[in-house]
Amino acid sequence: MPEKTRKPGALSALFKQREVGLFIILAVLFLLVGLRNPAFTTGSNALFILEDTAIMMILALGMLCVLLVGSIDISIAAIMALSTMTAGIVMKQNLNITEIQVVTDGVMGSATLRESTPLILLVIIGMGVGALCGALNGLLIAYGRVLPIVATLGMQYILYGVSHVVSDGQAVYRKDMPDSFINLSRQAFLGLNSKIWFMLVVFAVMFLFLTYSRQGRYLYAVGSNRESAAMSGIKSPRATLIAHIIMGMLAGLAGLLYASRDTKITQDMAMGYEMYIIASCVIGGVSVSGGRGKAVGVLLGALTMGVINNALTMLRLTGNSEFWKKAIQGALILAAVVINVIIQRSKERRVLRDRRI
Amino acid sequence: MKKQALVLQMEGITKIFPGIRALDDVRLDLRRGEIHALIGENGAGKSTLIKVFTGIHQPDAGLIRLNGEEVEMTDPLAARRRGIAAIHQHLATYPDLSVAENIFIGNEQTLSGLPAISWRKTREMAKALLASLGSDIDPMAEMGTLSVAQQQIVEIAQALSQNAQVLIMDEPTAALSLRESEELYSIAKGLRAKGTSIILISHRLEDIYSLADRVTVLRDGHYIGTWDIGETNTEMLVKHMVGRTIDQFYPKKEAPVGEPILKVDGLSRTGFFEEVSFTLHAGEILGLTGLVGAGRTEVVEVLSGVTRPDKGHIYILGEEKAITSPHEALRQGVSLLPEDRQKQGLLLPWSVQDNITLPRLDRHKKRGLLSPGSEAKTGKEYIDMLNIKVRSGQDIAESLSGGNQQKVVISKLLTCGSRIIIMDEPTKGVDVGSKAAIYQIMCDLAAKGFGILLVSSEMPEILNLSDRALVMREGRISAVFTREEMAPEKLLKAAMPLDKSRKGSAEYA
Amino acid sequence: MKKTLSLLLALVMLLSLASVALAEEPIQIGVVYKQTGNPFFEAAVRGFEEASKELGFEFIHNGPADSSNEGQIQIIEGYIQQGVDAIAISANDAAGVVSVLQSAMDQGIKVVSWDSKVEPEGRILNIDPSVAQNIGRVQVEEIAQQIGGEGQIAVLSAGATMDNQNTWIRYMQEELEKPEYAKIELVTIVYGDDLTDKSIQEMQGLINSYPDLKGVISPTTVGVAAAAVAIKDNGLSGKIKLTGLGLPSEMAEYLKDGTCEAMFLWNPIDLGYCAAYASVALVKGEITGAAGESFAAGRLGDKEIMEASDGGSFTLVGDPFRFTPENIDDWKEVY
Amino acid sequence: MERMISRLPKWMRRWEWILVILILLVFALFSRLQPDNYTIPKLLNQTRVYMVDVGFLALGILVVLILGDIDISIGATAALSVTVMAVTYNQGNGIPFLLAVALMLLTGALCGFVNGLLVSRFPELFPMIITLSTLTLYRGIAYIILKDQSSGRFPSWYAKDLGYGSFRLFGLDVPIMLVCILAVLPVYYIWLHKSASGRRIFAAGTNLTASRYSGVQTGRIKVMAFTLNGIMAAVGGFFLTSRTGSVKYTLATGFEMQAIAIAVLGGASTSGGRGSVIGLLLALILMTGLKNGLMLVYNDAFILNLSIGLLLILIVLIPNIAGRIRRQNTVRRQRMSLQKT
Repeated sequence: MPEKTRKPGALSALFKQREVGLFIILAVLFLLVGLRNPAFTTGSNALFILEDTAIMMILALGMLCVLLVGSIDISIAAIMALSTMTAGIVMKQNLNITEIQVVTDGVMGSATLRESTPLILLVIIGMGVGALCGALNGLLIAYGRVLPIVATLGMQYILYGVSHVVSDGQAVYRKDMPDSFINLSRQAFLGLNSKIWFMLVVFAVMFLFLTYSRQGRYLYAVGSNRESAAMSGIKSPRATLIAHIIMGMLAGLAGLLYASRDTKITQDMAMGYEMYIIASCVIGGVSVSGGRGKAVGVLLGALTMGVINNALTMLRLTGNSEFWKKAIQGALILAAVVINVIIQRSKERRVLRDRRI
Repeated sequence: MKKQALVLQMEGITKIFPGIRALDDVRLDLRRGEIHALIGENGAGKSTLIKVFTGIHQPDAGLIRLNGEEVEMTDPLAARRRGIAAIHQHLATYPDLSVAENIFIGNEQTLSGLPAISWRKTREMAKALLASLGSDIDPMAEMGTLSVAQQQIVEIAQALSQNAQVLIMDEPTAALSLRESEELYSIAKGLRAKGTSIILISHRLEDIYSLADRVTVLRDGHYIGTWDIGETNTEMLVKHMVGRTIDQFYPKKEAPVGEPILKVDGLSRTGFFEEVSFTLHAGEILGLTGLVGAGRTEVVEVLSGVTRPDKGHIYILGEEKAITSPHEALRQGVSLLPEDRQKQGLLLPWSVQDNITLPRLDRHKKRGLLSPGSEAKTGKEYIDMLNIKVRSGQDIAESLSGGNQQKVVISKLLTCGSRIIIMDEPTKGVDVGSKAAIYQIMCDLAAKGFGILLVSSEMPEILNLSDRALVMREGRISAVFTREEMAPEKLLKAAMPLDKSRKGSAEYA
Repeated sequence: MKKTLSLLLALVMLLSLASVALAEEPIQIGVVYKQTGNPFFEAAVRGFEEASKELGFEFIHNGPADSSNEGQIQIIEGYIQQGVDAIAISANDAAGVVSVLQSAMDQGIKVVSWDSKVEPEGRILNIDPSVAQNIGRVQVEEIAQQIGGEGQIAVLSAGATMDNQNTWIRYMQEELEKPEYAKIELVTIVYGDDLTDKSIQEMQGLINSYPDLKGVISPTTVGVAAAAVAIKDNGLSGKIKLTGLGLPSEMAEYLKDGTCEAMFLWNPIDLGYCAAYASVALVKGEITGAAGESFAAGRLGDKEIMEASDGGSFTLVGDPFRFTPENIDDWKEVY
Repeated sequence: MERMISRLPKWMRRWEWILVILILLVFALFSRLQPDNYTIPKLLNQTRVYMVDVGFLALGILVVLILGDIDISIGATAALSVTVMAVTYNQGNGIPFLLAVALMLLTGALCGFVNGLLVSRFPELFPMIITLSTLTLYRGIAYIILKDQSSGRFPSWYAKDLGYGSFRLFGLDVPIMLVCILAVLPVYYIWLHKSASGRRIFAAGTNLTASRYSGVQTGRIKVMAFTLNGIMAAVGGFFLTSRTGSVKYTLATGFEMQAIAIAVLGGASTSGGRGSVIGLLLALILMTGLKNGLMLVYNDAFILNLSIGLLLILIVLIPNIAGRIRRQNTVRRQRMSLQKT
């Protein structure tokens, strides 16, 4: 229908964009916390928040695919644990440490050089295992017709169990990691931390995939209307499978970054993370019934979650007020989600008003 | 004419759905460069036949020959690759995607040499296609925000974009204005001239006479016959479709129209309908017709409390009532037979009996608990009354044929004993036998002093059953006819959108 | 359905009839720790192994996956069911396991708590790694010495609900009251919930919001390691001093590169070893667990049982050991 | 045969037979492996650990699942409710315990009510998201109330007799709390499967629109179901606390997933319209047998989870495959009859 009738004014047109709602929420958050603790609003902290949220964003982009096809995955934390643990064991076994003599400003000193499986191989292992787990989820859901929540809940139990078995209850520590892996999340390039770069690359790829590739569009199509998809011969099970595989791969990648940051791999790593990822997607305007959601929105949603988390640590709560954190967090998430829905509804109402019968 | 090569032959096509035989030994042959009309009552199997042909359903028996060679339509893509395009009756669109994408999904326009989709190309080609249909829909608009008519046009554009050798049009004009219909039909003629073969399914016999070369009639999933259009006349076709002549088919309604029981005044729902006013009397069957998307269904949804109006008043038996929910509506004595019985009318996995008793469960309480005995009794009562064909009340609704399912929904309606009964497309997808039965029930109810609001796009129904008929156009009531005034062309004229309004819809915004 | 149930019960009875128990068995100890896959407790288990070789008792060990109180109760109930002679537990919730342990004691099972105590009503004896007061004191002394006696410090704790954490912190605050620490300001206490990433976040929060922060005490193995990561990543090694209770295996790196000059921990192996000896002594009836008694704890020599501040009785393994870049290599492979 | 299976109640029974068989297998297996410890009396005693508190939570979530919704805040609800109970009883000087219990139930109801309201008001929001945020919120409030303290010191009939006491029935020691839940089950069964409101819940879960069109007050039912769910969560917390003897804000963390798993094992579907109290009871028995057995044999928390995950998926996967085969058979039979004619 003619655009002109839908755009009474540039301003309201701007406000039709769901992302704007998020910007407002974010701005308000920054302001409030900034009042309490100026350090919160400094550029360095902003950068830290971005760095801290990058992993969440990568996962959220994967979850976007899954939600687009009308599925869901609550096993991602377990996938992270298993895939990272597998990579961790490999690096641990192939690790060899060599003491080398280095001269630092005239003084003879010794430094340890730690080498192991090439980083690229570790990344491939991690993402591979992740993809495998994702594929398993996808098969169960798409072809086994197991409801996503049940399937991934079961998988969550299983994967944690498996990661416990493969690790034999042992954690992987900094001392077991090669320098290359430790630095994976610590290199900086053009002043930006590698995690941020990883996130940007994933974002770019996902954006192109979802906007310009057939398969990408089919994710939207399947989620938007399964029957139509069937009529035009789009195979929805395949789309579901692909979405879950992507989710798995990204979970593997995110897990590696996560482990590199913590310089520690435990079998119960990132337990409970999945919920915050799903929440960030919903805040980012992804419809859990499928077919709706933008990569950009998801990033903003994750950022909102990140800001909420960071705000809580920056609120300088001490003593008893420490105990308020959890409640505040819950309230903030609820507020963010609900406000977004309300914005969305007013948008739809506007569309209806302009709709010709 | 006779010697023309056959593009398509379908023989002995049989399709089984759990419980029913939707198609039984149906045949159809299509010549190159002909427009072949496929007609029959609702539920005769036309759409199923098309779905078999386009690979959405696999036939349980029979074979399909395309240009002489036997083919298997394993899936929609296979059909598409063989140059078969279809405009399906039920819009197969993606509400969340853009118009342009809806048109080209499945055969995306890629950047030359790259696997990447070119949105510019997609957009421009879409615009051109829509223009050729005389439409100014914005290719970038979100499908979900379009009106039904506009979505229909997009569907057509989607089918045309595949420049196929066989084009199937299943009720393509159901929601179109006169001008748009003409546009479409001239395009169809053009395609025929170029040698494209077209299967046209339409309720409007006049359209068929103006377009088709031959006509094939189906009834209850059976093949009745194929004729050159010249050999036929309306009465004969209707007779073949219905299986008997009209006057036997529609019961004579002899109920006196009594006092007003439902009065609607200036009812409006933003984006759906405006300023709707009418009165329904006891013992009256009030017809409500109009094109698909004209707002009929939305009006009855408001009356039955499914949605809330933005403006207007509803008076039941003289006093104003606020109908806040279907529950409230039932309490006020307003019952609705919804349009989509599968999604809105029935709990498909439930037994017939449990479906029937659901609306008035309280009646079957004994000491606070449900009494299976009384439920079974009620179930049996209605199964017999409407002779619903089931082995027992325990059969699950899903396994019933369309007609019997509809009878179950009607039973639900009757258990409520409301005085005001709204029936939205009561005979949609229903076999002829049940159809007659349903008409009979309606007349009996009217005779008992119930007021019936009959929403239907089936002209004959309106003409033969209703005491008065309201016609809706673009969300407003465009005309009211008494039984004497009613005539097909009058109704059609009142239903057809005024074409100026189709252009840039500013005045409607 | 009822029929099925009774049928099922009957069948299980049949199967269970076959089983006739008894015959003289060696002492069996059920070991419960806070969480599976935590190296500190794996080290402690090694202590039990060592003791079991010397004393010839059997032991089973387990901990919940999620360091939850409910998980520990399930395990304890399982041990009771298996008829262990003693239960040695490091509790996630000092009060939360009291009831179940009482019911265990009613059935004659001896209960010893170690590392992280159980309330007196729920235990016979508590094996304290060392006096809570000392644990608090040494860390304050250490950080004071490292930052040169003045400046802002902060505490990165595990959970706000963790009993031993809070006692230690309380003692730290007491210690800081002393005049010689007048110039030291404890700006805040933050909680990382013993999750590495949350601890890192909290530490980063400290760094960002307290620019003049001089030192950090983290009396938890997870926290101190996380703090080290954050400090190192911000290139503040040496600028923000760090001490606390840490695992040599996890902290060796940071001690060597100067992120953490010195940290403390008692020897988990000795802890388990001592707990094992105490349990056996209780089972054998050599001691009742009353204050004033003492028992032989193998290579640790005789251990005296004392009156605990919480009214129960306890015994000490030894003061926390101070790990420095010099001695860390001897320990980093041990635990 | 087809007809029998295709009918809803029979369908339910199919579920329960699968479970019964599984139970028999599990019990047979472990009583072989652990003849001394895996015995009726000892298992009965273990039911306190595995059947009661989670059982009540599962009963609550069952109704929500039948509606096609989900609630992951029940663990937090339980924690908050018993927190209120403990604090009012311990700090509120001289408040009778039963009053504190009443307040607990009220709190549970309130938590559930809030969830229900939000879920029915914001259908475009996934219930999981709503209840995720209320989860954090409720636990947060419990945290604010209790801080780092744990609150105990309950009357001994509660902390001792209810928590660890047992009746002597047919020469067996039957835990009192087991008797409690077994007493509730029939009532619950009758209400859910035999009463009008129960039927309406199934209706709403099977097809919300159609039920609404049939005059079922779906919105009200949702709120009601969530409220009930909250109450059951509180009750679950009540029995859990009787075993722990004290309350911390972390109480019942992660119980929501256990409860959901039990309900699903018992034949509930997260897409709504399905679920059975008998199935749930059997699922509880199965879980008790399995978890306890694994605890005895492997004594490892993660192995336990692993096998439960497998069980969960298989038990949902198998009927799906069976169902597909059955559907194919139906059509094939029709084809045969077609060839005959």
